[in-house]
Amino acid sequence: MKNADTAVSFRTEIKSWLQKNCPISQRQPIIQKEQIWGGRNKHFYNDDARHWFEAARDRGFTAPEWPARYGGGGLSADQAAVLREEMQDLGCRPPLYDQGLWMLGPALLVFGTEAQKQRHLPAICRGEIRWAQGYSEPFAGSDLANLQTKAEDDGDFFKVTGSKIWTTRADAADWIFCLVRTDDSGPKQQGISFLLIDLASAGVSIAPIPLLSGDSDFCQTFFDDVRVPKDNLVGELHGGWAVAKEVLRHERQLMASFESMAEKPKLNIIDLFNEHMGNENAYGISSTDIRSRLASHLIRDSAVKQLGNRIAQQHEVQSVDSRLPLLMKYLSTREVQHKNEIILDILGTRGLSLASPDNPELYDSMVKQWAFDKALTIAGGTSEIQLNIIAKRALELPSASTPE
Amino acid sequence: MKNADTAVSFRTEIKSWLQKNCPISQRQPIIQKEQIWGGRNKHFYNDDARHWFEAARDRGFTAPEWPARYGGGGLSADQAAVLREEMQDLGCRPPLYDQGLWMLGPALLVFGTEAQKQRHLPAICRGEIRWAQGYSEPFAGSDLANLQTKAEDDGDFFKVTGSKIWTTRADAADWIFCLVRTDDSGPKQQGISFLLIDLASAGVSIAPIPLLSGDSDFCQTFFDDVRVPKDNLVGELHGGWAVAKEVLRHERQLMASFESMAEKPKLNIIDLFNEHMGNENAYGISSTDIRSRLASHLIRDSAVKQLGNRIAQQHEVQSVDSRLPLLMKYLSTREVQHKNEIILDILGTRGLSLASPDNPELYDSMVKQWAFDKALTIAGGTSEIQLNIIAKRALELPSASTPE
Amino acid sequence: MILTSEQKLFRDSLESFLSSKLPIAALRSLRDASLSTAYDRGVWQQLAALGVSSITVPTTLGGAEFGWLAMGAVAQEMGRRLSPTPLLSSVVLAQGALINCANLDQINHYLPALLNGDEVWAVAFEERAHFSPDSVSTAMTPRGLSGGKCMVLDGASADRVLVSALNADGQSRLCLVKTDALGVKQSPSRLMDGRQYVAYEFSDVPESECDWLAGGASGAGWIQVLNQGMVVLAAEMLGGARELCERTFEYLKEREQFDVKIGSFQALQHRAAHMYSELELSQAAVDAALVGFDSGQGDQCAMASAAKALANECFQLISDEAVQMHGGMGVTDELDIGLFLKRSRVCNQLLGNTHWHRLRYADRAGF
Amino acid sequence: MILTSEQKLFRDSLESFLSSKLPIAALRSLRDASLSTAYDRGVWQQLAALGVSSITVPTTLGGAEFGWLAMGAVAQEMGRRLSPTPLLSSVVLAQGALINCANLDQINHYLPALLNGDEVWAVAFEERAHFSPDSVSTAMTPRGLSGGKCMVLDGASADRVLVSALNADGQSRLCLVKTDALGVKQSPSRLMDGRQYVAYEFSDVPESECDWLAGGASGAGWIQVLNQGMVVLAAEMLGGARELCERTFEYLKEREQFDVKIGSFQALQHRAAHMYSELELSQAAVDAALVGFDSGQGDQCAMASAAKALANECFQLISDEAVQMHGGMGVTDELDIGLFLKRSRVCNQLLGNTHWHRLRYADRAGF
Repeated sequence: MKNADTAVSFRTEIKSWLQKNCPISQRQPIIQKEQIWGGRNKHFYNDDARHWFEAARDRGFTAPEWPARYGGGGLSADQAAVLREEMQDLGCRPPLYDQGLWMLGPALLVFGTEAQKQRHLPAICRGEIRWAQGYSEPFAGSDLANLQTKAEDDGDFFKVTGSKIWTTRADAADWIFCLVRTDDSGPKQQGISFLLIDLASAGVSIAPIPLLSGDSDFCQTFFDDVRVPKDNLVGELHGGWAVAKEVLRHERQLMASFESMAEKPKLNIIDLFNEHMGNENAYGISSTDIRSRLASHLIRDSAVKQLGNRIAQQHEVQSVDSRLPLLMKYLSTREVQHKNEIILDILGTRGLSLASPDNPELYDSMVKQWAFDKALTIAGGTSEIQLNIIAKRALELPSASTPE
Repeated sequence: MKNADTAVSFRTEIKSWLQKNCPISQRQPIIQKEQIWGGRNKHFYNDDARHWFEAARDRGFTAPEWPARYGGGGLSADQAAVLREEMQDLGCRPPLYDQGLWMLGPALLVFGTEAQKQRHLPAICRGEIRWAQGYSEPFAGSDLANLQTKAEDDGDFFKVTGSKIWTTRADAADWIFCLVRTDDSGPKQQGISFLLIDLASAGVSIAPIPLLSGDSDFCQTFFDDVRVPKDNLVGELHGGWAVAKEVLRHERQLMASFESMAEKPKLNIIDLFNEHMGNENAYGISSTDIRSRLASHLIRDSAVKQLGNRIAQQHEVQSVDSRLPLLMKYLSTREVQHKNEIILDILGTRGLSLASPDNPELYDSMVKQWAFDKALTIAGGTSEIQLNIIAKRALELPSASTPE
Repeated sequence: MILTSEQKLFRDSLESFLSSKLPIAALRSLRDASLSTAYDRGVWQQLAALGVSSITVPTTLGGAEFGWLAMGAVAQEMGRRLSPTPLLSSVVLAQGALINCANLDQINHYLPALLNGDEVWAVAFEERAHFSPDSVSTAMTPRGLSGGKCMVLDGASADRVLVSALNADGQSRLCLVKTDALGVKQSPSRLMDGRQYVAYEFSDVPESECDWLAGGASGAGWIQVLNQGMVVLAAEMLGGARELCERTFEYLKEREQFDVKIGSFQALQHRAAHMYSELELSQAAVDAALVGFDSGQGDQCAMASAAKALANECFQLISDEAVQMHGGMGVTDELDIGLFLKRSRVCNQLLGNTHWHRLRYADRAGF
Repeated sequence: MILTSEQKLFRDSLESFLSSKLPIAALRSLRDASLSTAYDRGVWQQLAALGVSSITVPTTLGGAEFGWLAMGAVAQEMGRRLSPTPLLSSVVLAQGALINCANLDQINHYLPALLNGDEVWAVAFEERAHFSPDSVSTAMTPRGLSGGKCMVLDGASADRVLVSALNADGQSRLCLVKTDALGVKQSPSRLMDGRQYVAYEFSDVPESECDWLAGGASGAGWIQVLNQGMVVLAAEMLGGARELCERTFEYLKEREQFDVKIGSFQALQHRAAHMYSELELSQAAVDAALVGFDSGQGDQCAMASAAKALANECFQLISDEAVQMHGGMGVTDELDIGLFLKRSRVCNQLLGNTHWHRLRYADRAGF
C-alpha cells in the first residue's frame, strides 16, 4: 500500500464499521440454513441476518471490489484485502451468497455491455436477483464444449431448447446464465454463446436431482422453445467460450475456497477426536492410526492455505508464478475429502447415519457433508481435468490431445 | 492326479531322494554368493553345492519338466509340482541358476529346430553353458520393438552390429540370446529375428553398468561386425517377435516369483521388527505405525501368494481365468518394494549404509536389496506396461494406442 | 474361487432367485420402509427353503454341509445386489454361535426353526462405537440382565437376540433372550446403507428369560463365529466391489467425452487396472480364509483379519473410484453407485476397521 | 518463496558459486574419498567468506541478519546439487546452539572462528537408531564425561563437538568438547548418501575439557535449534525434489517410446502433475516455517514438524517416481537420479521421520 498512514486509518475505520454493523450472531460460524441468499424470494433467518445484509449492501460490501456505480464497494485490491482480513478476524459471515455475485458478475464486468452491467450488477449486489449457472449438460460432463442446448435465431429473440444439469438450486433462483449452441457447423468450442435467461420465462421447467447425500441441491433445468431477448447475449455471438472461461476461472477459485464458504461443523475435528477416541477396544492404540492421519490432514490443510497465501502475496508484489493457482483446486478438494473420511473413522458406528431420530443432528450433518463433498473433485472441473491442465500448462508436457 | 496311489508313491520316492541327495547346507535359505550358476567358468562355493548340483543334474532335476532326451527330468506337470512342493518343504536351494534354463529353454522347446534343441538344451540342463539375454537397447526401453541392433545377411552368416543393454551378468556368460533387426522396411515388430550368439566371437565386448545399489550385475554388450552362423537363427527369419514373446512370458513369471529366487535375509522381517522396534523415542508409540504397515505388507504378500496358488489350482482343473496371471508381476513387485521401505524404516539410522566397516553385513545386504529391487518395477516390462496390458486384455478397455 | 459343480449349481439358483426377488430396488424400498423392517421376511423364508440357512451346517444337524466357499459365493451374490437379508446376522453370527457355543440340547431345541426360516435371530455384541467384542459390561446381576448394546444388525426384526454378557460367575458368555421379553428395549435406526441397526437396552431382564449358551468351547467358539462373520462380510463386500468394477468398466467403454470413449484415457485405464488388481488380490485372501474354515488349516484369526482388512481397503478404493469415474452421475441417487459407496463405509466399521485387523494380524504373527 | 532483492542477489551469487565449485560431481568424488573427509574444507572457507555462515546471525554478533528465508534458499540450492557442506551440522545446528544456548562470553569467544570458517563444529545428540533427542544417557560422572552418540553429521571433520549430556546436576545440557580431547573416540562411516556420519564414544573425558553452554534458555533454545535444523533440512530436501522434478519432466519431454514422447502418456502426465502439486504444497509449508522463524509468530514446533513431515513424504514420492519414470536408466549410477533417491532415504531418518513429526504436530495441536 502506497501510504502507510492511509492504510492504517482505513483498517481502523473498517474495523469499527464492522463492529458496529455486524451483529454478534452474524460472527458465529455459518450454518447452512442461516446463509443469506438473495433473490425475489429472499428470506432472512432472523433480524440480525437482515440487518447485517442491509448494512453490507448499503456500503457496497456485498461486492467490495466492484465499482461503486454498479452497487459495489469501489475498493482497491489492497483495501478489499484489508476488509477480508478484518471480516475474518471478527468471524463475520458472508453478507450475501449468490452465484451471480461469485461468477456471473466478474465476467459481466469484463464482457458485458454498459447496459447489461447497469441492469444486472446492481441487482446482484443488492441481492435482488438470485442466479443459477447453466453450463453442464447430461451428455457433456467434463467435455463442456460438447453442449447441445440450442439457441435459434428468431428475430429479436433466441429460441432456446435443451436442458442443463447441475444447476445449483435452480428451483430457488430467478435467472440463469447459460452456454448455448448458436452454430454447429465448426469446431465445437466455436458456435457457443453466453445467454442470460429469466427462469420465469414460458417453457422453463426445473426438476431437482436427488444426491447420494439424500439432499437435492442440484436441479436439471429444461428449456422448451424458451424466447430470450437478444439483449441478453453476453459477449460476441458464437463467442461465448471466452466468457465461459472467465466464469469458470472464478468457479474454480470458488471450489478451492469452498470450505470457507461451507457450513462450519459445530465441533472442530480436533475436539471431535478428543471427545471420541479413547482407548476404545482391544487394540486400543488403534487411535494412533487416526491420530497420525488427522495430523497428516491438518498439516496438509495448513499447507494448502499457506500455498493460497503465497499466491495472494505474489499477487501483491506482482510477481506471480502462474503455475501455482492451477494446483489449488486439485489439492484443496482432495484435502476436504480426506478430512471427511477421518471424521467417519473417528465417529465409528456413531457416524453412519444420514438422518436418524436418535443420532445427534451434529453427526448426521457431518456425514451428509461427507456425501456431499464427494462432488468436490467432480464439479467445476474434475480432478482429472485439473491434472491435465497442470501437466499441460504448468509442466508443459507434450500434448496427447489431453482435454481440459 | 489320475492315480492316487502312484501319486503317493512318487511323492515318497522324491522325498527320500531329496533327503539323500540334497545336503543339509543346501537346504538353508539361499545366499547370493552361494548360488550355483552354470557355464564354462562354473564355480562351486563348496563341495556340498557341487554334490547337490551334480545329483540334480544327473536326475534331470535342473529342468524337471523338459524331456529326458534333452537332459531334463521328463516329469509331468503334476509330478513337477510334487517335486517343487517337496523341495520347498525341505527348503532345498535351486540346484542351478541360469537364464538359459529359465527363459531360452522353454522358447527353444517351442520354436527350436531339432538340431538346436539337441545342441543347446542338454548343455543348459547340465550347466555347461551360461546364457545371457539380449533384448533391451539403450534407445528402446519399454518399446522393445524399436530395437536397432542389425543383423545383415552375409552368406552363411549374419553380421551383427549394435549394442544390448541390461544383459544380466553378460560378463560371466558364455552365450547370449538376442533380438536383432533383419529388416527395417515394414512395421517395427516385423523384421526382427531371434539369434543365439557365442560371446567368445570376435567383435563382442562387454562393459558392466554400475547401479545405484553399488553393484554391477548388468552389462552393456557391444557387437561390432560379429559373424553369427545362420544355424543360430531361432524361429523364422524376421519372425523373432513370436519367440521373444514366449521368452518374455517366462521372464515375467520369473520376475513375479523373483523373491523366491533371491537371497533370503538371514533375519525375517518379523524378527527384525521385534529386535529393533522398542519404545525408541519420545513418541515411542510410533512403532505402531510401522507395525501397522508391516501387517499390511504381510497381509498383501500372503494374498499375492494365495492369488498365485489360485492360478495354479485353476491350471490343475483346467478352468483358467486368463486375466489373473496378468496381475501377478504388477502386484508382486510392488509388494517387494513395500517390504524394503518398511525394512529401512525399522532399521532407522542403522540401515542407511550400502557398505560400511562398522555396519553389520546383514543390514548392508538388506539396503543393497532395497536399492536393487527398485529395478523390479522396471525390468521385464515396467509396471506401466503391465497396467496397459491389464486394462486392454483383462478389462478390454478401448485402445488409445496404449503400448504393451 | 473354485467351486464344486454342486456348489456352482447352488450359487446359480441363488443368483437367479436374488435377481428376481432381491434386486437393488429392494434396498431402495427398504430405505423408505418403517424402521421396524430389516428385510422381507417372506423372501427370507423362501431363501431358507432354498437352503441358504443351512449351507455350512453339518448334515448331522440337518444342514447341507456345502462348505464355506459356497457361503462366500452366496454372500458375494448378495453383495452384488446389496440384498437386505439376515444372512450375516441370523445365519452366520447367531446360528453360528448356537452351533459353536451351545450344548446339544440347546442346538436340538432351537436350530430347526432357524434352518427353516421360521425364526430369525440377532446377535448383540457391541457396546462401543468402534468394534471391540472383548469389551463386555452387560451383566447378569441379582436383579437380572442389565446393560446396553449398540449396532445390532437387523435387531428389530429378530425373534430372539444372543447377548454377549457376563454371567453370574462373571464369565463372558452368550445369553439368548426373546426380543419381547420383560426389560428389553429396542431403538432401531436405519444407517446410510439403508439397513437396520438397533440399540438394545436391557434392564433387569429376569434370569428365567435368559438361556445361556453352555457348550464346552464357548470362548474359542465365539471367536471363530466372529472370524466367520468377518469373512462372510468381506465376501459380501467384494461382491459389491466386483459389481462396481463391472459397472464402472462398462461405463468407461460407453461414455464419450471429447469425442472418444473415456476408457481410452490412459490415466483412467491405469486406475481401472489397479482397481481390478486390488479386487482379485482381496478375493484371493477371502477365498483362502473360506477354504481355511472348511479345512480347519491355518491360523483362522489371522486369515480372517487379512480378509477383512483387504476387503475394507478394496471396497473403499473401488467405491471412491467408481463415484469419481462416473463423474456427476456418480453422486446422484439415480445410479446405484452411491448406494454401494455408503454400504462400503458401513461395512468398514462393522466387525473391525482396517487398522484393528492389521493389529490383530500382527498379534497373531508374533510382532 | 518471496525474497527481498538483497536476498535474491545473495542466493544468485551462491548459486553460481555452488555450480562451479560444488556440482554433483563433488559428491561423487566424496564417495570415494577417505572416511575422514566430510566435505572440502577450503571450499567451505570460501562459502563462509561469501557469508553462508552468518546468514541468520544478528548484526550485533557480526552476522548478516539476512533471515531464515535466505537460509532456506541457500539450503535449497545445496539440495539441488547434493552439495556436501557443513551448513546443517556446523552452522544451523552447532553455531545455532552456541547462539541460542550459550552465554555472551562463550558466544564472543567462539563465534568469530565459526563465522569466518576457521573452525567447523558438529553436534552429537543421537543415541538411538530413531530420532529421539530427549533420550540422553551420556553424562558427566565424577570421572568425566561418558557415553556414546551415533549419527553425528560431518563429525570426523569437526574441530569441536557439542554433546547433549547430563551435567553434574543431572540436567540435560550441551557440552562443548574438542574432538581431539582425551577420551574422545570417533568411528566415521559413509552412508548411502555419500555423506559422513560418525559414532562418538566418550570415555571419562576430563571436566577440564568440557565447556558447558550455559545461557538462560538453553532448554527451549535447543528445541528451537532442532526446529531450525528440521526446516533447513526440509528446504534442502525440497531442493533435491525440485531438481528431480525438473530433470524428470525434461526427460518426459525428450524420451521417445512407441514413436511418441513419453510425456504425452496421460498416466505419466497425471503422476507428474501430482508430483508437482506435492512439491509446491510442501514448499508452502517449508516457507511458512522459515517465515515463522523470522517473525517469531506461530507455533514454531508445529510449523517445523509440518515442514519436515511433508518434505519427507514429498522427497520420497518424487525420488521414487523419478527413478521409475527414468526407467532402466533411473537405476544406474550413470544418472544422478539414484543419488537423490539415496539422499532422500537418509534425510527421512535424520531429525525425525514422518510419523514422529505427525505425532509431535498432534501434541502441539492438542489432540
